[in-house]
Amino acid sequence: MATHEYPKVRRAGRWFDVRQRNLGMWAYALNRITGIGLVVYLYIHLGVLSLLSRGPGSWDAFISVAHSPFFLTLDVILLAGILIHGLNGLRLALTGFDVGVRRQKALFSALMLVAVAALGVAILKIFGG
Amino acid sequence: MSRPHVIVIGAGSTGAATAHDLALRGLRVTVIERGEVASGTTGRNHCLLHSGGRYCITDQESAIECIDENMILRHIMPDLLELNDGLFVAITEADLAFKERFLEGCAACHIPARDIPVKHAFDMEPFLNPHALAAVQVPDGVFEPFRFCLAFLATARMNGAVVRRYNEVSDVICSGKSVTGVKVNNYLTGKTETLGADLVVNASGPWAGDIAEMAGVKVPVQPTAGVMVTLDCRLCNMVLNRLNKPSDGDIVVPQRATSTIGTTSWKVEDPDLITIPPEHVEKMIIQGEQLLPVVRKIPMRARMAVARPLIVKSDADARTVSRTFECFDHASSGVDGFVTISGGKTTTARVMAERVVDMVCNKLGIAAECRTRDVPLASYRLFFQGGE
Amino acid sequence: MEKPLVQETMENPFAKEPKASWGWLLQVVTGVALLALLGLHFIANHFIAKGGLRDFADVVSYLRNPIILVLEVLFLVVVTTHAMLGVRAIVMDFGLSDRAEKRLSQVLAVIGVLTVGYCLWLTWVIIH
Amino acid sequence: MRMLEVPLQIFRYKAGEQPHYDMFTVQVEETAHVIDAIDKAWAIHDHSLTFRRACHHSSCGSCALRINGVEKLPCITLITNVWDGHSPLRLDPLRNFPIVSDLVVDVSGFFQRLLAANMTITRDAESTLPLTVDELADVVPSEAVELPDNLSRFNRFENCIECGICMSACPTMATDDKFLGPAGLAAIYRACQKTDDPDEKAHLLALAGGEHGAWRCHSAFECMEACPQAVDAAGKIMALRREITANRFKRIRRR
Repeated sequence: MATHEYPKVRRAGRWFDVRQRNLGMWAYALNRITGIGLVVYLYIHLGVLSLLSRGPGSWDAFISVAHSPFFLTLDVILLAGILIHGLNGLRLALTGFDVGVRRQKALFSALMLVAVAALGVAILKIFGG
Repeated sequence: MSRPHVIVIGAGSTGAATAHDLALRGLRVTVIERGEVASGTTGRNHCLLHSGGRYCITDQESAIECIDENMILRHIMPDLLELNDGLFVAITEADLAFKERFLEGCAACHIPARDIPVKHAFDMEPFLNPHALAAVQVPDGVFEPFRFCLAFLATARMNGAVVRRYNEVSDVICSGKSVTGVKVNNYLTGKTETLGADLVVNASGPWAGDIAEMAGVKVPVQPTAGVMVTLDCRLCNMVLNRLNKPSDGDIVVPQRATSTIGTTSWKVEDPDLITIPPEHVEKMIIQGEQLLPVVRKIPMRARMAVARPLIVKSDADARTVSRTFECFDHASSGVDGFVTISGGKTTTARVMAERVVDMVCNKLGIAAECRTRDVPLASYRLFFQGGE
Repeated sequence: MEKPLVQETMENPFAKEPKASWGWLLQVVTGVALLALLGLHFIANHFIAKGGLRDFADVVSYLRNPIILVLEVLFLVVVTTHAMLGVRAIVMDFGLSDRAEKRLSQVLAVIGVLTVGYCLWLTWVIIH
Repeated sequence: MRMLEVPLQIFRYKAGEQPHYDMFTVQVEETAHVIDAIDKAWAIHDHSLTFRRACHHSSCGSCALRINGVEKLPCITLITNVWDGHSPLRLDPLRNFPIVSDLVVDVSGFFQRLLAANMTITRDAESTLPLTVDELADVVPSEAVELPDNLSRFNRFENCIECGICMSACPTMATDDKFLGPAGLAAIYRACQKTDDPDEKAHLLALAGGEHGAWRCHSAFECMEACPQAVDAAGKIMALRREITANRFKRIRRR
């Protein structure tokens, strides 16, 4: 019997489809997006660090660019990614060992509040002083 | 000679059990079902595995069938039954007066019945009406109608039967005075197909009359609807019956975390178009309160209505016509190769199948013993394996 | 005679015992370790390299601190493991064939080792 | 009784054709469930509309589908609870299952998983009542009675009705056909709890301990949210992880 099903690559869109879904699905999608983002960042970061091998000149030139508001904004996005991924990771580890499964939504909300607070402090530090 | 091919119309409990019996006796079988398995009468069921207690006064033939089949089903599908027994509870003095007759009726139908102290009943059923005067324990049970049919069909498929779901019979093909096959609309493909058969079994329940008409014969089946109400809480451990003659809303069947109250009874023209009369729903609640006073406070989870195929013998009232079944060999009306099995209950599906397959084998000149009493059924989950 | 379609002994891929997987456990362990190391990383950046790593010379002197060096190398290994396991988890969610899954693990292991190797080389170059 | 005129937007697919939606308008009573509306559309408008149903009271698990995108059992979903009163009620088949025809999906893979778990649907319980009398007292304070200690043992079916809703709600199921899935893993966990045979238990834990077993869950908890029977598949997956891990370290220590 011929059945109908979309190809897997298209179905992967359901990983990020949070329409009509609950908080846990947001956590799932966010964790995946930030995870992919952080891996990409890791390799960009390593690429930038390669400047160090070319001596002080190129590195110090980069550092002066890195203090521009544009790069600082990228830093904030990076920090947001780390906070979301890291703190949600804490939730994954806890619930994954059968701790707080029934409170996973409250746990996620609380951890994201921590993330927002930490991000707020960081933004003040980065742009304020 | 190749094995004869039998088409069974309908995959309710009767069709499923018939397909199993036919396959077990070595025939080639094709089951035609217009929807999902058990999507008709069988599905919308009380789920009561009858002990026969309900009929031990009004219809002893049915009662004996029930208790016999009850014991056989415990053996062939042990994993598909909630076996907690049932209580017949006397609430009024009139009920209490009925008790002796009930116990005698049970004895006459060899239904094991135990008159238990009412205090013991309250221990087992904390929500039971505190005014209950007596309780009799009988071997009632609870089954799952969908899985009941799947188990029969899975076993039939293992023995070579083909099950075509979403295929609706649009015509019965006759050659001379004999039925030679059926025309079906295959709704999976949108195509019309013709299937040949040496014999066609009409097991379409309340729709039996419509199918028979296609073959140019009549069957005395009266579609009779009933309403059931399912509550969102399990209120009893055992099946609770009113200790009296069967009447509307006199039974509460628990299953998983729900309780189902049933049922009413009225004649309908078209079994496909039944509307649920609100007063029947209210009646279920009022009657249910008699057994379990908390009923009204529990939210409703579902309400359903479906037509049962009752065999009309005379112009009797729907409640009092026999709940037993009948096989019709339409050769007596001049159409050969076509039999109808109707009436009965899900609990008695196996013996109904035995009787109709005996008739089929007799007509086809096959000598094969019925073995469905002893053959345990395969897992219902196997039904979905191996493709359509 | 037609063959029966359904058999009790039918091949069921889910009924076969698969190889035990340790990926998720390792992912959690490295994840928790990362949280700790990231914390230490921030503290180190703040208190050891006062005012942050402003220029090349700062970086060199920072890395010449043996405690920092160990910390950073550990951080590198753990972060790479966690990243590779993460990528693996996402690709595994596509339910690949057993062969492709094995190949995936091998490729990611090689990428991980190359990444760590490259960074160790870079560190060596900077320090000297 | 007030009647509702409900526009239904139903997913249609037949082998070899392009999937599309068909519109049907049906008249049903105000108290009707979604299954009654589908039934009407089928009975009055189009017998080629295929959908699954049997029990109409949430015991068979066959009718599961998506109503406006969310997995539900249409037999226990009141129309008034999901319909805004004017826009079409959209009905789609379950996600993550191959679509056979219209609202009918191929559940063979789902039942293959349950066959592997080999969990019987009957179980023993002290009392089969979901509420104790004390709990019911919150609902009906005046009728509280004392629950006796000497309750005999009763059996009852497992809560899981094998409807497939959890598989449809699970984002990982979307792409991983090898994943045992919420229902499969929950069944393995229950089978583990029910068996006294250490070999059987070890086998079950091994089944769930592979790449596409308990570890494939990424904690979206959608199965838990969508389940109409409060099976708590996600909770069981987590408990299963703990059990698998404990069992592994126990074995390593014994060596």
